[in-house]
Amino acid sequence: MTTRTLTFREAFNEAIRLEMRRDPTVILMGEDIAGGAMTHLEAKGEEAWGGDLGLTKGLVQEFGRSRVRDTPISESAFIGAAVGAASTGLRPIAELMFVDFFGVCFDQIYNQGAKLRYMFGGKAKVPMVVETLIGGGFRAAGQHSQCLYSIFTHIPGLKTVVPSTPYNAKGLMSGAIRDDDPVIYFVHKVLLDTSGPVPEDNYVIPLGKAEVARQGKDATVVAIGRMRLFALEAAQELAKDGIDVEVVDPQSLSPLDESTILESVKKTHRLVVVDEDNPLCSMASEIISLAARNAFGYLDSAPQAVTAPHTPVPFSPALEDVYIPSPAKIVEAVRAVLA
Amino acid sequence: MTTRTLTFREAFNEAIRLEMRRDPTVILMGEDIAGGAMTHLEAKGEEAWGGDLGLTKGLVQEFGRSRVRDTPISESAFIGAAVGAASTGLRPIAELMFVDFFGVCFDQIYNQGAKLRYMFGGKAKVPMVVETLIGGGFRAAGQHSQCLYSIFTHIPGLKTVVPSTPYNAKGLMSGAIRDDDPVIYFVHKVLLDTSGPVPEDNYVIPLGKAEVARQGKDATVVAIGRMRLFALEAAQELAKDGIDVEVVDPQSLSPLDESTILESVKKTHRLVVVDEDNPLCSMASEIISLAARNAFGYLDSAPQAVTAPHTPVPFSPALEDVYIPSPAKIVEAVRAVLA
Amino acid sequence: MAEMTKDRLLWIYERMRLIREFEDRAAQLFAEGKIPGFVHLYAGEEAIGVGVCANLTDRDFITSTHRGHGHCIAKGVDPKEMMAELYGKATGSCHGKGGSMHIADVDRGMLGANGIIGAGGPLACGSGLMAKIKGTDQVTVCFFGDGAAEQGTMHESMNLAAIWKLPVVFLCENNGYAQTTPAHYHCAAKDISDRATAYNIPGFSVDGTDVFAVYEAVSEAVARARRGEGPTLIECKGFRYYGHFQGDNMSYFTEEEKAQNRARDPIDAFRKRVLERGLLSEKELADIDARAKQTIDEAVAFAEQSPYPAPEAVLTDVYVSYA
Amino acid sequence: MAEMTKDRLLWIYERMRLIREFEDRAAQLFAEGKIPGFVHLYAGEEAIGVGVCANLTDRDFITSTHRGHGHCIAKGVDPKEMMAELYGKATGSCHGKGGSMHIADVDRGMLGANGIIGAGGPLACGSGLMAKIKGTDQVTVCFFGDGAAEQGTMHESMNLAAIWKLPVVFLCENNGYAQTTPAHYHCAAKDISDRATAYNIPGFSVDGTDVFAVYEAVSEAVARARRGEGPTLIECKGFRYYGHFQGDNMSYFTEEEKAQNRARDPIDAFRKRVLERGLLSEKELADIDARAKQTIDEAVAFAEQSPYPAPEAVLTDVYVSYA
Ligand SMILES: Cc1ncc(C[n+]2csc(CCOP(=O)(O)OP(=O)(O)O)c2C)c(N)n1
Ligand SMILES: Cc1ncc(C[n+]2csc(CCOP(=O)(O)OP(=O)(O)O)c2C)c(N)n1
Ligand SMILES: [Mg+2]
Ligand SMILES: [Mg+2]
Repeated sequence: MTTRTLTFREAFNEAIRLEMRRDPTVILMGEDIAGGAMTHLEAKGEEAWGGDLGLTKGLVQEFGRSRVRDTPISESAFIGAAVGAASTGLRPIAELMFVDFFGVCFDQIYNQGAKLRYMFGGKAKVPMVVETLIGGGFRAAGQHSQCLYSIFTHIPGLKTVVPSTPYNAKGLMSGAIRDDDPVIYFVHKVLLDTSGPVPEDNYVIPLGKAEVARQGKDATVVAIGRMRLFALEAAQELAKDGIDVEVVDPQSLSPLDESTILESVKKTHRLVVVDEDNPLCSMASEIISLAARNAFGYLDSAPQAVTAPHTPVPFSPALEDVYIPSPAKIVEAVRAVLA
Repeated sequence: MTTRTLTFREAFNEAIRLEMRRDPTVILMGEDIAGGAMTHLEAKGEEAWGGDLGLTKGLVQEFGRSRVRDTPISESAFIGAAVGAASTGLRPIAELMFVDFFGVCFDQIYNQGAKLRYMFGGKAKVPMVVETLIGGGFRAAGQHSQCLYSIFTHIPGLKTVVPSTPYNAKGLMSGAIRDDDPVIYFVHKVLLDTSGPVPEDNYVIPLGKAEVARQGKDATVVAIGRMRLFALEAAQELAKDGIDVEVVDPQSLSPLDESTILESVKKTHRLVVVDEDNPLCSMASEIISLAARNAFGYLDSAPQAVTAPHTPVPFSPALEDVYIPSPAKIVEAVRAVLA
Repeated sequence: MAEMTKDRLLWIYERMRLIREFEDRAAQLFAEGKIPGFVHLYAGEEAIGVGVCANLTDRDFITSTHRGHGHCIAKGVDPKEMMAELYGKATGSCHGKGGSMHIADVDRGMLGANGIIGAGGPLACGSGLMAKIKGTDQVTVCFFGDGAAEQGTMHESMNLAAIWKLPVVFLCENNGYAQTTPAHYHCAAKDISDRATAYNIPGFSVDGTDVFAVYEAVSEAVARARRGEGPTLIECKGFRYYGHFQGDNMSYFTEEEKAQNRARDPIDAFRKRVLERGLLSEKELADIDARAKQTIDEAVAFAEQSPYPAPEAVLTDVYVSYA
Repeated sequence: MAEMTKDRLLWIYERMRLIREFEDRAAQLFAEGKIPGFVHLYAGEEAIGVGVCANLTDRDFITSTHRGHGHCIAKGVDPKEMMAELYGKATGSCHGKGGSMHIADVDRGMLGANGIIGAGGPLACGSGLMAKIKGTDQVTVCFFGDGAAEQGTMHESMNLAAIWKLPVVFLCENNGYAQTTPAHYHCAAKDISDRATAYNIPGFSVDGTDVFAVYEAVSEAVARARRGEGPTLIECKGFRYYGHFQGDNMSYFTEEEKAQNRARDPIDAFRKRVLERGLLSEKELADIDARAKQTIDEAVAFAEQSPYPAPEAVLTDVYVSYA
């Protein structure tokens, strides 16, 4: 299979394109993903933006306005419509522009999409994907920079994936679209312009599989989404001092690949979890609790969490740069678990 | 001070009544809390229900329809109105009938109420209380039986309290109403008819203070809300075998009284956390992570979590009784951490 | 009503009687402590659910509410499975996992009772969107209450259905109350159907105790939906006999009001009309009464005799697969 | 407009010029990379914010949107602090923690720009409720866009304000687009003001480029609110000159449309009118132009020279107290 270098944005877009070609029941809905009703643009075979950050660019031209739909600013209505359509025969993808907006529509995701199957005694299936932007770094302030995936992971009936590279962005999206359960797919804004090798053909990364991004023997660093990149930077830094870090990227948070994480901890006996989300009831706490409950005897030191503080995301670059976990803080934490 | 035996419901109601007498800026809003616009009832000095489970009974008669308001089924509007009123000079209490409904109005709680102060650089104050029903046991099924307090605890800017007895129900409500930050007050349905001693006068239990509900030396059981009662039952059971359990009730989840929990763990060297909420990214995981990070050297065995499974709440009594953590499961977990 | 066949008249009467019988029995069983949880009864509103569903095929969809028993029976869900579900038995429509507030039968187009007010609006847009994209002629009726009309989801759903011309009928069951709160308090609009103006769609109010009026209004709206012309908002004004849920003392009802309601009984009204016009005979109606009673007797017996789900069932049906 | 004093005319012109100057400068500074984040400019809509706030005192409230600079200036927020906030400096309105989307000045009744569409509706009900319960005569104006009109919160808020007769004016700024999506696509209603029918309140649409028309419509609505008669819905139809946010290529605007917009410039229209009628002189207007430019020059200098917040500031202002 030929492999090219693509940006994360291109890889994400390609996965949706290939799945929409493969399966006519896959549709896409969201705000400004198709460019309104702009006849002058349609005439030119263009859309306005293809989504705020261009994730869906070009899809309306190939698949048309029936399968690729602009929505009003009515997240409850169109995400709920995705649930209703999924339980009656389509495989909708709904774009929740920024995850920060989940507060206006969460009922349709967590009480409807996530629970219909269980409440109906298994007599419904809700194959849908909600893809949404997360994370800081854009100076977008408190209501456009959150992660919040811990909240979705808390909910039984939802699956959650957090890609970190162009390669897994594509494979996890194909996996999410083909999955028969509702999947929330979290895209970190800052990753969109990162690039890497991506095979041309349509491949699937199964949900629930972690990736060991770097083999190491001295300490395990579990790093989610963009934090994987920072963890790898930190590992390089530490390698200079002969400290050999293993970096595990969960890729899916629910289901979580517990065995890969636990095996690594049992091998290295030290654990640091890096999570850009706020700390309380977070994925970081979940993974540390997982290790404490299931690998207690293997741990040689107290695990450490490197997370954002328990505060909203500040606007000022001077503050946001302090807010987001950094390679330096990861280095510090690894040294601490090794001390 | 004279002390009477009151039900949890009465104690809760009394706290609001005393605070509304004390401070004319305290108001109350919610669905069916005052009895609609029922002139024939008003004539009789009655309201219809005083809230679905009677929590606010009698308040409209004493304080009138201006300060005690029925709302339409518009949670975003009236909880958001509480935020707006709080930031302009009132101290509103809003009843979110069941916490399960937070999905239709969470934005006003978590992006507005919780963040205004921070986003405005400290130039706003949002003194409000959202009181809401949680928990299983009523055969109310998947959309009327959840706990979800871990989600609110995750959010910076919110405070969360989970009372467990008539005594702390009253004191924590007074504390919540006088607090200058937004407080979410979670009431477990099944506790409403439990009774206990409650002082007549108006007292405050400060947020952020845990209570050691039972002193013990062999193992620490941290139990939230209704689970405190089950933990005490389990402790009695274990005492028969000479196992001396310490039961810690956090009372507040955010702020969490970390030192009381850690001191107990450092004393007993064993930890079980009991939480009726779902397990992933839960308070149970948070508290286990807290101990693993800060009392690692003191732990003699792997901590255990006793929680609901990662499933929605089932309707059938035959299933719900299996779903909810039980004293028996707590006993089992304590034996496990002592094994 | 001229064009209504006798079979349809018989079907309508049977469904209304089945609902009434089911609900009266459920009230009893709840009082006896045999049915747990929150139970919201439909008695008094039979003409709405039945008048609506008389216009639908098995392939059409409905989204329902917390007060869903009547919608289920009108849409053809098996009363046996329904009653077993109320008991929390393994043989129930949802194998005991959902209970009264979540009875569903997706294969029969019943997309579920719902515990969340206003949640059916978006779901109805979804089945409507499916039909539109696949090019089928399936219509979805979204039942919602007067109280639900104040929930933001209903506003968003009616606007979305209107701009996308989705084959959806928004059917507001205005029984005068949201729990204890009267519609004239919680709703600013004169008539809830006035809100059609906000979406530039047809909207009208009809007598929800007159099954013929409901039937006619809905048949027009369903035809419009099938023609691809988009949604309609219909408000049916009626009442409920029982409390909001079982256990409600109903102190907010005046005696006058209760008397007025009894005088407007939708089943009595139907009987009077078909007998006066000689469309059905006393005997035909009596046979249906007997059959309905027997069906519900059997449903209760079935529920009583059915086993509870096995404890392990707590863990199943959360996901199709969970690696 | 007859009854408008000269001082008011001068105030209106000055505010409109200040907004235009602020926005044009912000656009430049963003292009130069000096202002980070999402910046939504108000240029073209000056007549709305200013025509509205000309009816308000410092004690009245407004809730704003993501496009809030114009509302802030019209309500009297200091442009220095605003510009410093856009830079993320410690001297900003929010000490650099909020940025463009969260500028607020609660003491001056500006309850905050808001990053969440439709979030201002409920907040406006809240300040309105406070005024009603405390018995003050304070009015709240809730600004929201055409796109926000499709958010459930606006429906809930208008209904709540109507049944409680809250002193709130719902002011829809219909600039024709929600990001790239035209109002004629996302909105089913003919006019957004038609939605007043849904709440049985007065509603009308006015030309949002005519500050006098906006002023008059709002003064009537504010008077009604102060009389305790409840809310009004006013739709102001206008346009924006810049893209949705800075960086937007605006490919969805046709050249014709841009030309039409330029021909409707609200500031030019005001100048033409007051000069024709001899209400203000070229000199008076020129003085204001100069002052406005100077004020913004000073604001930029202030922002440039101000320090960034100290790193520790990340942790403060989350709670009043956190034991
Ligand atoms: C979002 C939400 N808010 C509140 C409730 C609690 N609740 C259940 S039924 C009900 C009243 C519904 O009134 P209406 O829509 O008129 O239906 P009716 O009961 O009259 O059939 C309320 C407030 C809920 N289930 N969901
Ligand atoms: C709940 C929510 N959904 C989506 C967005 C993203 N968003 C920001 S501005 C905007 C368009 C708003 O349009 P309109 O209300 O007309 O205001 P305008 O930008 O035209 O002033 C959208 C969709 C948001 N901020 N909040
Ligand atoms: Mg009703
Ligand atoms: Mg707009």
